[in-house]
Amino acid sequence: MNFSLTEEQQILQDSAARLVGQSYPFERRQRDVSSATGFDPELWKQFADMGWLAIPFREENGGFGGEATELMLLMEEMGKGLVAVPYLATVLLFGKLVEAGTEGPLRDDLLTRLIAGQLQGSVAYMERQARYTLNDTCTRASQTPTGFRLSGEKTMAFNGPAADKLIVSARTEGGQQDEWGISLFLVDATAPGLELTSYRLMDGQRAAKVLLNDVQVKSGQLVGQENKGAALLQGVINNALPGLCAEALGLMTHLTNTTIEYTKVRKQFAVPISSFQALQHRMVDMFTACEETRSLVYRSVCSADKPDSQEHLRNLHALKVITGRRGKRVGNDAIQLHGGMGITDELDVGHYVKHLMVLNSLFGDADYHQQQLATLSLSV
Amino acid sequence: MNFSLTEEQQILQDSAARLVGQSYPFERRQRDVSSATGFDPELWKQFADMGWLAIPFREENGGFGGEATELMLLMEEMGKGLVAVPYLATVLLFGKLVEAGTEGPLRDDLLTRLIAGQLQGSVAYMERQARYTLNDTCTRASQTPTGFRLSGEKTMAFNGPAADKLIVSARTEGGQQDEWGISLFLVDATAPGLELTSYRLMDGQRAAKVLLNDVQVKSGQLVGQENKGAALLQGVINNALPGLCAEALGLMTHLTNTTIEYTKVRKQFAVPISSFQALQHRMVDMFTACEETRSLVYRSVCSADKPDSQEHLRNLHALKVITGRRGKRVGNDAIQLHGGMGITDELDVGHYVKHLMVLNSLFGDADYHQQQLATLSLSV
Amino acid sequence: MDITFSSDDLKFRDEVRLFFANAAPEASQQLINNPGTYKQGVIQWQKKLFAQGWVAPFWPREHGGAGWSATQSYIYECERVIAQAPDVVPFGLKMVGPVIYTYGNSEQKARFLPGILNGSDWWCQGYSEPGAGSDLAALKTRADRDGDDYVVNGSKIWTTYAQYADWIFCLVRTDNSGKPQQGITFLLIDMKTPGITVSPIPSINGVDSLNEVHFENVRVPRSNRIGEEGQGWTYAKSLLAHERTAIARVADSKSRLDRLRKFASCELQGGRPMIQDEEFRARFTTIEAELMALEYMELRVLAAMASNRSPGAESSLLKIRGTEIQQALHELTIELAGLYGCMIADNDTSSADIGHSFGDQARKDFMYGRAATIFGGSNEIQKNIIAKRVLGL
Amino acid sequence: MDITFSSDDLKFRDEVRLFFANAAPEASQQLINNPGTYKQGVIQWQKKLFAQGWVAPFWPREHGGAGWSATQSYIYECERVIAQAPDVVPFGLKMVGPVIYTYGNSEQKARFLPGILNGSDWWCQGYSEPGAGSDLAALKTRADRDGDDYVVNGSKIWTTYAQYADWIFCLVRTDNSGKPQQGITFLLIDMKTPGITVSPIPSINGVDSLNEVHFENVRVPRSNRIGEEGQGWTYAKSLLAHERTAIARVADSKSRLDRLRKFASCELQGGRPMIQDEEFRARFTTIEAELMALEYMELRVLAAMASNRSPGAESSLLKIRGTEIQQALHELTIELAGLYGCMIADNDTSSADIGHSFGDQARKDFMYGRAATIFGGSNEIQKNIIAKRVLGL
Repeated sequence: MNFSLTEEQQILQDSAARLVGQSYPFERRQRDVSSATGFDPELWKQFADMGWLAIPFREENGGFGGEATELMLLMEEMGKGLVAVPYLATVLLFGKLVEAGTEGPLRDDLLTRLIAGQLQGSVAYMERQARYTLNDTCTRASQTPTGFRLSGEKTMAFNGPAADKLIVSARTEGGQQDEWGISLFLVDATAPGLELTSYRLMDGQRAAKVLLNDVQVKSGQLVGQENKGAALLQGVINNALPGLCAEALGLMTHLTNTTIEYTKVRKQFAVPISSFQALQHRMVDMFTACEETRSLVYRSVCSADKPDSQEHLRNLHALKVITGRRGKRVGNDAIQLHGGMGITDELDVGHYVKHLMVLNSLFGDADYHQQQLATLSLSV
Repeated sequence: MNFSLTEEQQILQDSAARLVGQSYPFERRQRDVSSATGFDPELWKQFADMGWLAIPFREENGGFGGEATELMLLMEEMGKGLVAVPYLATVLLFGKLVEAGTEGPLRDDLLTRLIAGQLQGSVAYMERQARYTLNDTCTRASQTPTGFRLSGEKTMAFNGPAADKLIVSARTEGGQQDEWGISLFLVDATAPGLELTSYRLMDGQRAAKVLLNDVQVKSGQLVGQENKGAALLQGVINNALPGLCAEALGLMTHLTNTTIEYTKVRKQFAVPISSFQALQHRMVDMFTACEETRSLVYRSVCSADKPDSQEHLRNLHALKVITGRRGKRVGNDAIQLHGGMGITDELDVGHYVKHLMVLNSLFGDADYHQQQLATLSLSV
Repeated sequence: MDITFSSDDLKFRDEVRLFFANAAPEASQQLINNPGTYKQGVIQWQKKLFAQGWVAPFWPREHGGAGWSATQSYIYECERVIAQAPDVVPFGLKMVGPVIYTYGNSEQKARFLPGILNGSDWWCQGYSEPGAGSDLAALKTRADRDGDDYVVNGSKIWTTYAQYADWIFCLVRTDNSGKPQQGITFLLIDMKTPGITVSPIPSINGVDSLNEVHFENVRVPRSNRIGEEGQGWTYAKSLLAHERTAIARVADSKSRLDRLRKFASCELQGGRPMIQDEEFRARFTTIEAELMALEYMELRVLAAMASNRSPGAESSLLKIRGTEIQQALHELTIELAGLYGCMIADNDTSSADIGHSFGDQARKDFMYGRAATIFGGSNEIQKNIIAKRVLGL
Repeated sequence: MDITFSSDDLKFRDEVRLFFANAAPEASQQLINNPGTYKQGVIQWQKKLFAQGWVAPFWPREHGGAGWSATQSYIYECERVIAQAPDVVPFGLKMVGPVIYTYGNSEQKARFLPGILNGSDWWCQGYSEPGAGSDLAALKTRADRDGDDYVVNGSKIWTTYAQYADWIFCLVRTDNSGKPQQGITFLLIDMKTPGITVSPIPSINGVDSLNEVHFENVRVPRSNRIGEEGQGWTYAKSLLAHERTAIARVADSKSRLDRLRKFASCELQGGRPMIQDEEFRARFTTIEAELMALEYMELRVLAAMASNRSPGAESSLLKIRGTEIQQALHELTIELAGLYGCMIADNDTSSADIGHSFGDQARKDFMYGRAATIFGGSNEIQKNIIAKRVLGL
């Protein structure tokens, strides 16, 4: 049993913390998210230079061969600094799908450019009627002599506006709710028939609604095996969850610390409000929430080497449940304890809360994952 | 809109409060519940003399014609004093079933004796496998030339050990879960084939497991119409719920007040613990819980004149939900704020909590009623 | 103990229904929903209520009140929810109006009450100050006597819709010598007076409704002072209970609960409407039961007020539970919207473009709704009040 | 970062499994479940552990400890839950033992440690006093020097199983002049000493485990004093963190969760097992997820302790969450039992007579379980500790 870091991991953590602490003030972040793509390409280049875009890829693919621990360390620091980069969309979703679902020169080319920071990706899987279910897919891919023709509508493709390439899920077989029959396709952002409506999310990042009007793809653009796209996508999402929750933990940690500091300087009735016991206990609850979340992040990281085990799946569901529930409470309490200042746009608090809310509803919220957990734990 | 009391209601409330406040110290209560029947026959006689046993019956049946308000007033005071009498079992369940389900000389005889305090009753409807569902009934009533023969087992007949007569539910038709086909029968406590195992509940009251081995009943002992017993019983239970929850409210009110008083005298770190803000806020929550419960008791009392309306049923479910949830929290907090003293048998706190727990699981707990409420409010 | 409606009550209910059927509240509500036409919608609706004589149900008849009973107010609110009609904006009608008719002189009543009633004057509230928050009595904005005027210097914060206001009612400090609650004076200030500047405070829901109002040597005639100098705290305090009662917003929550039920019937997951999702049902009915309790808590307070008993600390209770329920509703609504609760509809893209009907509004409501437990005296302060005044702790 | 088991760990796991398979823990557990044979069961089981060398895993090897790594302790606890084997009683092994081997002199170690290990001495804890509660330092029990003895007068309260105890370890006041924490001395007192009386405190679960212990001119040889006079607070405090860590009882809660799952498979409602009831599932999985977090919080503390870092305020965290989870489990279990959670099985009627298997035990656990958030320093006190020591508030 070992919860300490290797020297290399320690270095990664330190350098990520340094970037956040020294060259990424809140004002810069606000400027970044107000840009057209919602992030600063310079910062993305810096991520590439630091080797952070390579972390989750296998060494034979030019990656760092990093495991869950490295990802956790990086993403927790990104959370602490509220760093606005499309790491999840481009690296963890698009990149990992490319790695798992393509091969040969195509994979080499895409991953090389991606790791060098020269390729942005997006995965368009969500449909309006699906809510958090992955399988509920109406978009159709009909066979053509040379490949497929895609038609349908995807609602929220993260990083869609900046993406050079998208991976789109569509049904090649099966009924609307079936796991079987969903396939993934690599589509160029400029492909004829592809129409993107770009919009902002509450945390400043950009997403796109994607309309597919008879978009033609070649059979070589199939990502993974035909009809087996849902499982592939689910695996990649599961792989991203510990990192995603580590980022949420970083946000929660910042919110807790900033609230503690604020209450020490904020005076009411002639004393710092940190002296009120009711508020002290609320902050203890916030701290406890962070510790619980951290424990489950560690737990999922420790079982990540058995990605298909029941035990790991249980850990992931529990992690999403606790991160979701506790994150919500930490966010609400952080605003409440900042009083009127908490609801201003000026302070960073509200922005941390909003990003936390986005992370917690990504890939299913706490209620959703709790029901999944029940299915695993309480089968009759 | 009127939440004030008539002069007569005020008198009833005052006299009930007087009994509790003056002649029913906690020591007497403890002595009463340690007796074989769990209550003092003298006190029951006093209830009869005060006319309280007559409250819920119609005037033509020798009753007081009291409505939900009178019952609420009496039972809230009983709760405040933790009065141990089988009012629910004998008057509200057995008595009201007799009034609604029998007629002529039988009804006159039974109700006259009951109102005079000379008859104890019990209703045996619960079965082991049923949990909170009323319809789940295995006990059989088979037709005989002169009536019925009852066979089966009932698990928890309140006041069973003291009862002169019992009303037993049994299936004359239908499958185990059907509402249709359940009938109610009046059975003498000394009837051959009837076997009672008496035991205590955590709040000191007595219940009995009832074994029926071919108990013979005449057709005249049918209470209500054949096969329609479940609806009759449900109606009588619904009728008792506002009073039951008013009693719970009385318990909660006492627990809240006694906790407030205790924290004012109890010192730690050289100050009364009532000066700690975290505890103050907990007590505000307790007080709020009482006010919420009171509001829903009033709400159910106000709609009690339309007993079969959806609105009234919604009110009853909401009342059980809130009384159950808030009662639990008030009980837990009362113990917690009394510290070690709270878990001693010597203080009244634990005893109030235990009676509250019994009331809150009677006729379905908060979770059960919440699901019923959902069925009414959220049909598709 | 009953809430049975008398035949007069039932007649009144018909009257209310008729009014709502004719008054086209949805048109005003649509204007109100859009920040650009918000003020117009509010005034339009208020003028209809004024014409009907219903704009200030709780005011005494002699000042233009409707003289409704508690039951009539309850009926009106129930029908208002059904008709999805707007509530009035509280600053004039529920806050400063009662102060003026209770503590103002006859000249002040004649001058200010008509504009409050007919909606021609928009009022805002100048209580909170930067750094003071729920500790109202710590206010520092100074009013110094100079001839027949006060000269006001300082800042007020969290001033809702100050950008629209014709008048502001302010608590200002006229004396520093005693306890913080002493030496506070209640002034009515014309927002057009030189020296007043309003700076908007961008808030986390992306809508600008809050402001900071700065006073630099603002001259206010002494005739705009309510009551005695130094007694402003007393006047304001007597009104806070009313404000808190209003903050509970029971009717609004009932209406939200209805809408939430409808949303959940249409929002699918795995092909099944979310209204069938067990976790949703549990959360919905928890709120529903609590709101049913709150409604009767409010009725009990209304009944007490109708018997001329002032709502005391019970109003703190209403404020706490009311705002908690509002937030639970906001939370469940935004979570029902799933990831669509995170989207922003703006000038470039409408909700319809993105493809979700209530996600954007759910987000705005959720974010701004965080203020409910902070403003009007934070819920923590309300608990302190109950602990002290009701429980004697 | 991993919890991968080494091949040595796996060998150890096999060893543990073999031990449990042979040691018949269920026999001891049955004795423990019955108040009449409780002590016998505890000692029987402890002797088996002692014979195996596993009675005090955390003690240093030179004092008879097993010298386990954190991983080994974790493995042992996991297997213990699976085998449904009892935990040891903490007073000797987890509380006074470490004080004696850390602060006692060699004579005291030789005299007391063997009896603690082999189970021949039953210890109880004399910290709390009537009226002091979680404010430990307010203790008043007096120990006055008289020749080579202390003469002890006063009372201790909430003394668990004092009726069985051979020895009591006490905090007593030897000096009143300084701060309350000063002037406290740590004494070991033979329960057979004249002047000691034990009065049981009937508790709300109907089982007598708590007592008040009275001291009237009880003579205690000075050689029974641990460390310096007046330094008792320091010795006791260093141990409280261990006590709190133990109070979390993660393994016990895991075992309860398993049993609860089984109960829910058999408990029906409307013909359907309660394990399918959506509200039950939601409550169960909430506890499950929280317990999964708690388990890793404990592992992190264990790992820190294995690196010879003392569990600091984290132990307060474990105590808070551990006891809250215990109570949530008790609550869900008694509520699963429905009305049967209200019944009492006693000499006249067994659970089998009444017809429900776990209701009576669920009630006892629930009621006594209320103490978990009160004793060992109430959870409110633990929050104060974290606020001050960790958050710097």
